[in-house]
Amino acid sequence: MLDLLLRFQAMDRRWVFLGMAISIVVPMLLPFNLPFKVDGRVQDLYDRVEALEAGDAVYISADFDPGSRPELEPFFRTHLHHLFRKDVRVVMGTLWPTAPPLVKPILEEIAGEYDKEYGRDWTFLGYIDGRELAIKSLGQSVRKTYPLDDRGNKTADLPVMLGLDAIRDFDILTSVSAGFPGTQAYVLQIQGQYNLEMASACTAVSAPDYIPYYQSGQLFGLSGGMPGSAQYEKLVYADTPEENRPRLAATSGMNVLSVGHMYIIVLLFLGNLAFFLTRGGKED
Amino acid sequence: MRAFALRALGLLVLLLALLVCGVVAAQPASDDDSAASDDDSASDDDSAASDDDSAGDDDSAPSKDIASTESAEVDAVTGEAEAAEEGGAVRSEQWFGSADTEEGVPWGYFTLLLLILTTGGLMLYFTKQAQAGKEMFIRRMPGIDAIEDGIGRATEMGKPVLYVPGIDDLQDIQTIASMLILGQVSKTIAEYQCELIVSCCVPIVREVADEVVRAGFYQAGYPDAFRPEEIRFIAADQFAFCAGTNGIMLREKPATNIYLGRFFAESLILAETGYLNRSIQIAGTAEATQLPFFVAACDYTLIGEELFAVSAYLSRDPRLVSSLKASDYLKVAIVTALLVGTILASFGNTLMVDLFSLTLPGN
Amino acid sequence: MKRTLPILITFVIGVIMVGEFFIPHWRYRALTGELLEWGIILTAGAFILGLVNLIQVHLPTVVERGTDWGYKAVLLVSLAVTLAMGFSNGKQRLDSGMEVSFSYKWIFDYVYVPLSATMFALLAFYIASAGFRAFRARNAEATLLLVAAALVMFASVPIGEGVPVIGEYLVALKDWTLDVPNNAARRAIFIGAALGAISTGLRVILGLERSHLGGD
Amino acid sequence: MDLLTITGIWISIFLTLAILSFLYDDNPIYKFAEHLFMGVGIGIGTIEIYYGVFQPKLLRPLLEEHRLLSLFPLLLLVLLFAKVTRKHQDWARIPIAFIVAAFAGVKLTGEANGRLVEQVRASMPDLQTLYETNGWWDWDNGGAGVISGLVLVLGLCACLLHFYFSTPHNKPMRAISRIGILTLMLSFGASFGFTVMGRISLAIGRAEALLGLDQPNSLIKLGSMEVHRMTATRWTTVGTMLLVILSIAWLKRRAANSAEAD
Repeated sequence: MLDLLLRFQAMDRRWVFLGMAISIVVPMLLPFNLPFKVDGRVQDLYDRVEALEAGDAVYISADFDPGSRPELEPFFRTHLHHLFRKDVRVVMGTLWPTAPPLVKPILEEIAGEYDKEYGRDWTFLGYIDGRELAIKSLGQSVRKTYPLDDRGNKTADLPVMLGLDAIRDFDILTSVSAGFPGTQAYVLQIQGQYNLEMASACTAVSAPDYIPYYQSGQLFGLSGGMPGSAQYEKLVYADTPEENRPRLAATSGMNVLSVGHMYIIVLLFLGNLAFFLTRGGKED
Repeated sequence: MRAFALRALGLLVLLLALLVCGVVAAQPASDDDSAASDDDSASDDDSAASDDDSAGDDDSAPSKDIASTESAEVDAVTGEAEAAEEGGAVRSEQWFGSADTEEGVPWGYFTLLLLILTTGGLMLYFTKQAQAGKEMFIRRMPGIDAIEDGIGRATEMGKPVLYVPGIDDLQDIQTIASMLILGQVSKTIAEYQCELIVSCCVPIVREVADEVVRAGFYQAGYPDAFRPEEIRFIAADQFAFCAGTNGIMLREKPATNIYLGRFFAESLILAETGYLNRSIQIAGTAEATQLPFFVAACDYTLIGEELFAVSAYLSRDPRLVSSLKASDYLKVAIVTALLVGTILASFGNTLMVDLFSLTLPGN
Repeated sequence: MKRTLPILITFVIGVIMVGEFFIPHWRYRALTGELLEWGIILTAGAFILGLVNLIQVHLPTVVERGTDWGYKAVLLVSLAVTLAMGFSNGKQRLDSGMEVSFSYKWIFDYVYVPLSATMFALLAFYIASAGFRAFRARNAEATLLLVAAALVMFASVPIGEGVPVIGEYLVALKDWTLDVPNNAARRAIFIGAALGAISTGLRVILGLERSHLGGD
Repeated sequence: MDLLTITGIWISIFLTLAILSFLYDDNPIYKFAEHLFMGVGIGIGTIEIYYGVFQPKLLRPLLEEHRLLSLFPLLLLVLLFAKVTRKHQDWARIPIAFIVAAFAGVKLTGEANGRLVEQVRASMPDLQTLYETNGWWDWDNGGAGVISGLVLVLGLCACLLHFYFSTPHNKPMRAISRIGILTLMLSFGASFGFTVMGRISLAIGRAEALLGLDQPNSLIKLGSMEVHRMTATRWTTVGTMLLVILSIAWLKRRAANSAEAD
């Protein structure tokens, strides 16, 4: 037994890689569906968005790039569906240079599905550099930070911006954040200063880091990684019949994630088992 | 005299720049008679923040000037008010605190200002003390013993020590701390007559590491033992650097690996290779996402601030020592506030909570 | 002049920016707003400066056929092509339908997306391998860490949640770990980091830290 | 389906596999993909910076609105670019001082507010109310209750004191420090678990792309044939995989041969 384990450990690590690949691909080819619960952080996020009224305004900071797409794009898409379904005005900008070609087409596509008009119901303001400085500037005035939208129109002239200038004029600020600059920078720079109602969807890596902000009320909701996205999908599409739903990427990913996690846990366990069994004999 | 003239010239240029900027940028409102009287409180704040600085008095001048001149000029340009009025932007007339609390300033703003000023004051005080050569106590951390043991083991085995100073730029505070520790490590290594390999990801860090190690060997009295070719620049790219450093571990089999500095995703790959190599591994970083992997795969890990504390302990660099001391004092104050606050809150008294609140109670 | 003026600028701009937080008056905001604007333009300038540096470093290697010149040529050529397509597509570069011709969006969709997305997917494999071969419960601390990690991994996915009887308690324990000890530890790290940031920031503003201005 | 899109899909599969080939070993195809990644990434960054910052914030105000104030950032920018010359690079210190100071000022208040004052405020629980709502320990609410409230405050204090370096470690300090360390370890464990989750999610995304699961499985025209998109993608993946493996083998052999020849 121990021998086998040790031989296992001594083998080329590429076999472990192969095992990982198999535990991802197999559940993908043979899909199964296990139910999961929604945690309080995502529920709070959903409830607050649900409480919005038609005509309210939401600022989305879409700070992610293709590198974290599987974690955040499902949330992002579902959030847009949710907002447009509630007839909310959507204004979006980004602090990541590689984000616009990814996020703008998605916004355009989903706005199109709801027959929303550019400039009146939604707008994309484009990319702004300057990290914390840009965030501070958004706190003072969105119109000044983005004098022109992505299509070259004057931001101040857009009907969607009526009555909106500083970021606290928006009812909600959502930060879809894959790292820096993102949620943390927003929380530090302007959330406290203007007492903003802010929610965040972040990658799993940053989720434990942002939980204190949720606990302290700096964020009213938090969706972490693929499970967060899947839970949000579950809430938003609860009443939508199966055939009308778009593909729920995070929900279908959850089962694959299950198998992947189990694989890692088993590896951790076996590795440590070998460690403890050999430690007694090898002490010198 | 020359310095004074330059300073004056600089001030003049700045004053001019800020003046123009303030005048043109300000969107004039029709009624701002109250502005003039409020100006004082604004510049009060500026000079309060600069109280700690010796140059404070001549520098608070521009902001004072700008405030008063600005308001005078602004009255003259009244007329082209645009955009914002139908926008929600309510122009605040408040000179301190948050924009929408006309009823009063939340306590948090004062606490915040006080915290900043106290940190600055303590830091300057300790810097002075450190520069005057006063001994300041910093406790010796077990991490230092771990590093020395590691070097000892490498010496016994006749194998080299591998030192990786993270993959960030030289400006990063963690890289600076790592370089300071490297100075001490190289001295010990020279004394033990052991071998040292430094593997760098940034060219400029390699240059500095070269200097630091050279100085360490020199101080230990073995300048001839220093071999610059062992201070290596591997690759500027993260994964290429990682592959290159792994190569060093596999080929040259260092007995001890020391990873101190700022690490990202490569942390676990390095630590795994080192573990399989049966090296003693000592790690340290303030990068919270990478700490778990180091703790799980290394023999000793310096967590977060411990990295800075070790570098302050070893180098006695006044910058690090003073920062460390200042934050130590404030930590005690915060712990006290937390305990007192919890007790008070449990008895229904929200005094402490209000003191740290940036909104007025009830908002 | 070479040192005094930058130090002076650092001081004045730093103090004004600290004031931004405390002074909400619209006049003051007009001033800081303008300075922020300049800061944004300068950060963008710094990115372009990085680009120029990159070309300065790599172009000579390519011209002189130095080590790895082929890869560096790939870098420069792909950079040039992306820039050319970006500027020629102009404002329409992000519009839907652009990807059906060779364009900026085509490059993004079919070259950048797969590369960027795969880069960090590599780490899933490395974590598996390190988990098996290097992550050891060598002492009480590491044991606690690994147990907490296994708990979080297990209870965050449907398989763990669905375990009869104990599944529910495992989820509660996972939430507790995240909400209580994690919260306490993160806050301690935050507070330490904030204190460090305050003293570093003040040192920069007061001109005690001058490393960014280069050597003497 | 037009040729360009088909080429695009093939290229994206090829590049995905090229990066994944690093798992086998460092190899020329990976290096090629990596440099391509850097080049395209910087290119995209530059384009978006031009259209997001320079065009609306500098060129338009100067050229169209004749806003004189915008001459200042222009001047600072010119000074910044003095850095690339050997002779005048000292001038770049002025704009650098500006940026560094602006960031220092903004970060200072941000950190002090968001990570210090707000966090301290939120860490003083009202234990009495906690007891009334959740009791000592509430399984239905993720273990909320008085115990958790105490663990939060005392754990936080212990962690803070663990990072207190100005006193020797006597017995009580060692005990406090130990509690701090254990709290930190629980937190790092959570981090570990979530990082694994994130990395696997990314791998899932790539696997979906390689298996053609990320797009609707519609019928597509390939020349005269009509096939399901998913089938086409999967065959392409398999074919490309073979191609990558063969070319790596060939390149390695060539490198080994030339090394022998030296």
